[in-house]
Amino acid sequence: MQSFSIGLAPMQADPVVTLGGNLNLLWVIIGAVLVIFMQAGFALVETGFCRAKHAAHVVSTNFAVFGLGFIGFFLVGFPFSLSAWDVSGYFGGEIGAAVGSPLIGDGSWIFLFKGGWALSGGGIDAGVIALFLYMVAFMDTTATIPTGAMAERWKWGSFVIWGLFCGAIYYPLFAAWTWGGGWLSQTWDTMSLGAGYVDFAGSGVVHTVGGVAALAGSIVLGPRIGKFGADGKPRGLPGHHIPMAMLGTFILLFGWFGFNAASTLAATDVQFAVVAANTAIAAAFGAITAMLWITKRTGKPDPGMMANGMLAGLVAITAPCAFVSPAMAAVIGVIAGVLVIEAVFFIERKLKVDDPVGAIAVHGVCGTFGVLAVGLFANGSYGAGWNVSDSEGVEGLFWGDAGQFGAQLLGVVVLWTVIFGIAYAFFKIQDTVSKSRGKGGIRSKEADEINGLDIPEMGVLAYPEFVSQN
Amino acid sequence: MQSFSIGLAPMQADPVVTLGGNLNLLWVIIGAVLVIFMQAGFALVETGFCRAKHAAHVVSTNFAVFGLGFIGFFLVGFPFSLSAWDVSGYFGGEIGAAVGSPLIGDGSWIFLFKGGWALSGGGIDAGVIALFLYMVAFMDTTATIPTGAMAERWKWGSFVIWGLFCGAIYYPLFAAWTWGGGWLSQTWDTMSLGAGYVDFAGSGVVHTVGGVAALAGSIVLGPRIGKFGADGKPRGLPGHHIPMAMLGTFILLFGWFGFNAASTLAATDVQFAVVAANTAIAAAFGAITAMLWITKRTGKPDPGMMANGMLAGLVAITAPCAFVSPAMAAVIGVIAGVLVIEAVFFIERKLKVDDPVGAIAVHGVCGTFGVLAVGLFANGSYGAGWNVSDSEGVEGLFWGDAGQFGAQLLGVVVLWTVIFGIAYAFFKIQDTVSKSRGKGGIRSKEADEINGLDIPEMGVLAYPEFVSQN
Amino acid sequence: MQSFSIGLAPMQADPVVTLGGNLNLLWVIIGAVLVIFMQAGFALVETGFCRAKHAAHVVSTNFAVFGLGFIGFFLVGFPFSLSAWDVSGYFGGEIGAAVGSPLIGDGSWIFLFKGGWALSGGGIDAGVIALFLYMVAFMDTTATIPTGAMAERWKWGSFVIWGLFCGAIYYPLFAAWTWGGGWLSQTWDTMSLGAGYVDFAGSGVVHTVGGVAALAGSIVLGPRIGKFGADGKPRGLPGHHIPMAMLGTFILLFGWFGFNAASTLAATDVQFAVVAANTAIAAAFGAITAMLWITKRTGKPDPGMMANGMLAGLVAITAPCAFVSPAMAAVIGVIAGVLVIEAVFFIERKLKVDDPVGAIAVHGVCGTFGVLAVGLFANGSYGAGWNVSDSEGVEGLFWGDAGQFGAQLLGVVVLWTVIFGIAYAFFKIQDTVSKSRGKGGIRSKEADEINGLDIPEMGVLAYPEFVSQN
Amino acid sequence: MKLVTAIVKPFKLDDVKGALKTAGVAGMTVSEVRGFGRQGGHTETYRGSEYQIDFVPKVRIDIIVDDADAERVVDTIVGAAATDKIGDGKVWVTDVDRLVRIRTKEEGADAI
Amino acid sequence: MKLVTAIVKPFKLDDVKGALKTAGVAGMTVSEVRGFGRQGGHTETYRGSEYQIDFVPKVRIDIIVDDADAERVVDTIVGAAATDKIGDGKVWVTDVDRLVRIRTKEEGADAI
Amino acid sequence: MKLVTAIVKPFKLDDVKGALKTAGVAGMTVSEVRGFGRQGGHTETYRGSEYQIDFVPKVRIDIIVDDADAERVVDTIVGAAATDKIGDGKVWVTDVDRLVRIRTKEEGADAI
Ligand SMILES: Nc1ncnc2c1ncn2[C@@H]1O[C@H](COP(=O)(O)OP(=O)(O)O)[C@@H](O)[C@H]1O
Ligand SMILES: Nc1ncnc2c1ncn2[C@@H]1O[C@H](COP(=O)(O)OP(=O)(O)O)[C@@H](O)[C@H]1O
Ligand SMILES: Nc1ncnc2c1ncn2[C@@H]1O[C@H](COP(=O)(O)OP(=O)(O)O)[C@@H](O)[C@H]1O
Repeated sequence: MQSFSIGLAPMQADPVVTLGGNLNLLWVIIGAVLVIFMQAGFALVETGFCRAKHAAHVVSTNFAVFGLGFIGFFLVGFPFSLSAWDVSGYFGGEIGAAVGSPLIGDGSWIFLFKGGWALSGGGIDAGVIALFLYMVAFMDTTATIPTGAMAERWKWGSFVIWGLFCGAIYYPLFAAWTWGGGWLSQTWDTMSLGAGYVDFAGSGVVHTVGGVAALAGSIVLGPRIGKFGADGKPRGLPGHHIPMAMLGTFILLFGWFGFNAASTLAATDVQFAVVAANTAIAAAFGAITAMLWITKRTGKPDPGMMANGMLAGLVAITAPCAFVSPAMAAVIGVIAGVLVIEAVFFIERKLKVDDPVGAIAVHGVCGTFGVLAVGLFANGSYGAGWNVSDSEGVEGLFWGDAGQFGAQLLGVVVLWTVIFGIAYAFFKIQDTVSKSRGKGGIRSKEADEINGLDIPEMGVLAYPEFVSQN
Repeated sequence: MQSFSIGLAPMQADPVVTLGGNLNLLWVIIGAVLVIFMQAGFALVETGFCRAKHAAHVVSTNFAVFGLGFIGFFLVGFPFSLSAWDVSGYFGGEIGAAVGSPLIGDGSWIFLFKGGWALSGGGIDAGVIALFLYMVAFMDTTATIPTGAMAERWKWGSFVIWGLFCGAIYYPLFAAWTWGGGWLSQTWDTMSLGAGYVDFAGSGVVHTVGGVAALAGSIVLGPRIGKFGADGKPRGLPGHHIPMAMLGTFILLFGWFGFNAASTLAATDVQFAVVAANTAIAAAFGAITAMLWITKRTGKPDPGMMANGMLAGLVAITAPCAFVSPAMAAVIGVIAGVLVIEAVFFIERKLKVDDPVGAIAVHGVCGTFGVLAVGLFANGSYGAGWNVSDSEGVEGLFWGDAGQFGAQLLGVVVLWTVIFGIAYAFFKIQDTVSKSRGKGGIRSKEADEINGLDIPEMGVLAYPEFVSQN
Repeated sequence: MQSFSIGLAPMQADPVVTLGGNLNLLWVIIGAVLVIFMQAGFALVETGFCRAKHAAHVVSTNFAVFGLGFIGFFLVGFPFSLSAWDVSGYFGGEIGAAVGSPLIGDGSWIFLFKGGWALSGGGIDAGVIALFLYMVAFMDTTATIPTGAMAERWKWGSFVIWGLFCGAIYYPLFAAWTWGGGWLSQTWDTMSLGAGYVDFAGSGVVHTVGGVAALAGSIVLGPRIGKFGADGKPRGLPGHHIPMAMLGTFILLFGWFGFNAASTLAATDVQFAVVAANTAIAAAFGAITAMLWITKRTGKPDPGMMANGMLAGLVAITAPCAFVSPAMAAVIGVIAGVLVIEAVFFIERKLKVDDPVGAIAVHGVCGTFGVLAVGLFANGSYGAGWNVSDSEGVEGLFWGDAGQFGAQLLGVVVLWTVIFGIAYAFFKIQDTVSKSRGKGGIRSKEADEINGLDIPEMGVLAYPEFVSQN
Repeated sequence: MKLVTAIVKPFKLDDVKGALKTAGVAGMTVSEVRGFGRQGGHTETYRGSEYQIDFVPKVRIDIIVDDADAERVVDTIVGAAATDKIGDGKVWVTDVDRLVRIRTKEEGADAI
Repeated sequence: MKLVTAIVKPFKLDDVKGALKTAGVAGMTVSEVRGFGRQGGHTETYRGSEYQIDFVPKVRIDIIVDDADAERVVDTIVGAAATDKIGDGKVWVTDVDRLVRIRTKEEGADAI
Repeated sequence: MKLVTAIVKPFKLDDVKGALKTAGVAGMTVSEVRGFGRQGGHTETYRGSEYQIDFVPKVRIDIIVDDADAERVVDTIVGAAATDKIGDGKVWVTDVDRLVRIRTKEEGADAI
């Protein structure tokens, strides 16, 4: 997606335009529904890769974060970030006009917006509401990424605050800057960088933003007891339910088509078909490359890495999916399949950070690669006028536009400094405050972690009847 | 949905109208597919909340009820209830004209219809068949609700009869009265109550009808062995697979968008986008409210209650989703989130009725609330001419139309007297006949219940290899 | 689907035609997404019906085969089979023109095509790419069928080769002959057989092709250790997770609507609604018939057979779904429900072939029945000009066209001789070569099979914590 | 001391535990086992093929008791576990040389 | 009476059960255990990190027999469970003071 | 020979195994059990209704040792399993009449 609307020109009178708008509105709603279903995928991947004694806790954080983030975004997150986005052009002209206006900054330097709190007040119509539904689903994806990296040791009460914070403030910032019409999207104007910062469906806005929060949270929590041996070497703590994780991965693949393909916000823009295919191509190549690479590295086709490989391809293609050819989507998938494995190794072995599900590598690292991929592989055939720029099509370094790569690089820097910093500050402050209040911080009690969080935190075991080892 | 057709006026000649009709037909089919998928959600929620020794039985009832109800509805249920519904206006005018006619009653006092048995005979076209597919999916939702409340003690043979009965006769009655053009939908005329009885997507027709059957069935079966202590206090019998139940809940959320949003029967009616958003909003607020409320009541965020809370919000918004604003959808979700928990307590502690999954509270109680919510919160902005009435928009008590509340109240009374009575009579007679035949009634043998229904009833264990306790 | 395009005539100028094309393109993409999700269904059904000690291996083959087949089809399979298919008529005329040309044969006797390797080169547009995405999903269904029949004893390395082979060469052959415009589709011309060989959505192209490969593979592998007693009688080896298999079946039902209904390739062809309903009808009748039939045969409603019964109905209706009435769809479902059970018995008891999940009976036998069903039950009301023939509607034997039945019979003979032969040769050669290289063939080591393939092949157990028996 | 080992029907565990508590038994260790005996198994069919279920789920209870209490404990279990239907199970007693409570290192009777 | 306890490879359970039946053993109790011994474990990698699998799945069989039958039963198990590969397991015999059949209250040999 | 049986906290299994290895113990058999004792259980609520969790997960370790080693092995376990918190568990020793290694048919000490 991009800030402001292209697509069908608003012509009230023309019934074909109106009908085209109806078709586009339906596509956006279907897209939103598919993305919302991804929550189930995350829940299963994260739960399957964790240990049975924490399974009820992990699946419940994934369940609750949907509602927590949603409420924060509904009340203030959407107004802050995307309320000034005029999508009427997609929906036939009669609905979807912007309801918001700048809150902080103006012109090409806007940082936050206002208007349409709790979807109330004037101008709220079916078009704006459809945009909200699609966008809240994206936000919830970001919100649920840290629940994986921080699993098995995160206090329920602390987690609840994260969910609200992510939906209300954390996610909206970068979303406002990229899609809401904020300063990053205007860098084509302010810094004459290509078409400005471009992220078609959210490798950056959604995945990297979630991935850096996952890293920040894991650092503040520290590794799970037993993850690193006395020698400092990471130890494998096998997930308790591989088929569950695999099902979750398939559900994510399924939902991702709504994530990427519906980001055209228009079925009247046939590029959505190319986007859908590129998404599948990157997923397939990512999964198989990871399967081969992990076999080369450790001798066997670890199912967990295969799954991560598919997700890596999906995350990486999310930003460039509309701007690259199918063959290039395959290349991006291959690179992501190798990158995700090496990233997992680096994070565990070098950074000594414990991420039970590989969320940092998948979303943070491959998301970053996806953002840069736009600046490298975009072939200029799509995206004329992107970000209301004068661009004739988004074009990457390899196709001659170094400026576009500059814009992408700028976005990456912002993500890993400003956004990571905000996430780290959030968790650190929350932890410090909790400790100073004698509440022991955001990490669960040692005894609870050892015996499993399910009974102490949730009051029920995930599997009260199955006899399990360890 | 409502009885009889609004939407696009039939203009054979106009290709735009035809194309709009194609779009609407596609939306209805996609909606049907999503609702059919909800069967998987019910199967997982109900199985996850039951004990491992009955899991193959519970999942199989959920599986088989799809086909059993389907066959009954295909042969006679659809003709009885909805065969006289003319949906041609939605589908471009050329298809979807009514095939049926009144069977019992006439004018504003119709009780049953006839025509189109087994989708055979004249007039059956793609439009009628699409309506059938969408409606059979709604019926199956009703059919599967009692399988949860009656789980762990229901004889397979007795269950099979229920499935056929629900599809053929039980569900069709109230559906005919509300959506088929029956007497309840005509109360705007006969009793000058608002726009007549209004239920947009089935809080009453589907959920309350299923919920009262769940209550009736649970009463006839009696509680599971060990559910109530010697002191008469209910005892918790933890479900065997919490992640399974959570996945099921997410699948239900996913399918619910087809349930509610496609109930416009038209993508050319942009209100479907508002409906979709309101559905998600009520689900999110329902889940989080229930999470907070159960923590307040028992100290921990019980995953089972969180899941019930989301479903409660979904059930409650189903009837009013098209008539209320997003903010009001949030309010409805909050109320449902509290209501479902208090209802579970009341049903277990006061009525001493055993409902392993909370189906009565979720579908029966929150469904009833949803029906009333139309009569309270509908803001008059949508639904002009509903039920072919002269209404300028469905308006609830709080917006000034007491008559509408009266219509809704009348529907509720009918649901809890006539429909509950029919369900109770069905189970009671079935039980009595079976006993008089020396077949021991509709409840499974005590020994089977103690050792688990899987082997004696299904011949296989759900998990023949996992060692389990109790 | 059929070879070459009907539907909307290409009229560049007309915005309604363009919009209709957009709608159709969206329908095809949504169909593709639904079919891709079926991979999850296959993974769960096959894993649930296998034993816990092999679960990580079985689920991983189902996961990896998606990517392996995809890559083979992307690089050469699609060009070989479907690159000469002009679908521009469906998509508004401006996109979707054929990119390929005959490679082997010409006129009415084409065997393979060429062009558009790796979706690169001229003419590749959103229409062609959409067709690819939809078709690759069909191919992957074929690719994953043998993973069920050959489960619990198939070496990972050998399986990987199958995945690539299926996507690149095995699947494309029959697809080219049926849908690509190949010789079978031209038999109306060359042999004046009805409208030529007709397979609406793939009972033959996808399911029988997969089913015969499953049979060939199982024969080459031989039965699992312990499957047949000393007396040669088959022994039941219960699947380890019945709810998982049931969920998988529901997911397959869900995805099947994309498989069949979107095979109109056009939402402007309202027959898609009839197709969707017929699909559901056959599934419901198949499931319930199988439930009753297995109860009659062995005394209890085996959940595994219920699930197979629904899939049998789905597979059988796939070829005829657009050409038969709803009532006939019910008949086809009933026949399939009995057929699948008798086929399982025959394959196990008479052929002594071990198929852990019933893939041969479901896909091979019921797929064959589906192909023949077109030649028997097609009522002539749909399919005028099919295969660019002069047919006024596909008509089966019972409606008077023996020629059509002849075409279907011819297809069946080709499937069970040529295609089965190719599959058998592939597995046999692979096995022989591997043995001659001292690699021990395509079957896993005896010790690995006894202790479970998970650790030796994948390096992780599916359930490292759950204590399990046997 | 003595080690009293009982094999009982799973759904009887609660009753046995209750009876033992009343009888003043302070602790026990329980495990899930499968039993084979007179009760025998049965044949079922899966996907049309027969399979044997030879073993019946049972619960094993191990209790260390003072020599003096052994008899009473055995009788308590027998009393509480009996349904008088085949498959009720067995109770047996073996001799224990030494017992230590890990936490306190107490030995013998004090460690019970 | 004696209590014969055997630790065997899981896939050998059927053979052992069969042999014992033929040898006239009327009942036994089986449980899933994990063994550690000469057979040792192995190292695998999960998501790139190594982990130890120290224990091998085994099955434990407990059989109460008449003193006279103990030797024969032990030999039967040893005969049926052997694969002559490392990890075949052990059989040991301990003394039982008292045995009661819960259903009938029979004691001693009659209770077997 | 002696059979040393220990009931310990699950997360202590690794430490105990390590200590026993160091102490030269070549093999052991482990099983998952549930314990009831002073540590007691607790009450939780599920869907608003209370339920009892009476048993605590424990691990059972069975080790056959030479008479001479029994004491040392017991002490090793006690040393490694102790957390000094209630619920640490017990160790007991019983006498073994006969031991056979299935693979080699070796008897007695050689079979350990
Ligand atoms: N000889 C034996 N040794 C060990 N356990 C036994 C023995 N005989 C029976 N059992 C256990 O006792 C249980 C009940 O025994 P069974 O013969 O079925 O009925 P009953 O206890 O009424 O005689 C069996 O399932 C098995 O677990
Ligand atoms: N000292 C012991 N005490 C108890 N069980 C033992 C002991 N030694 C071995 N076992 C059990 O016997 C099994 C096989 O022993 P192992 O030494 O691996 O092979 P083998 O039986 O061929 O000597 C082990 O897995 C363990 O369950
Ligand atoms: N009399 C007993 N017989 C058998 N096992 C016992 C007995 N008493 C305790 N245990 C086992 O030891 C475990 C710990 O005992 P407990 O009394 O809770 O704490 P502690 O070991 O500190 O006294 C129990 O969970 C149970 O498994």
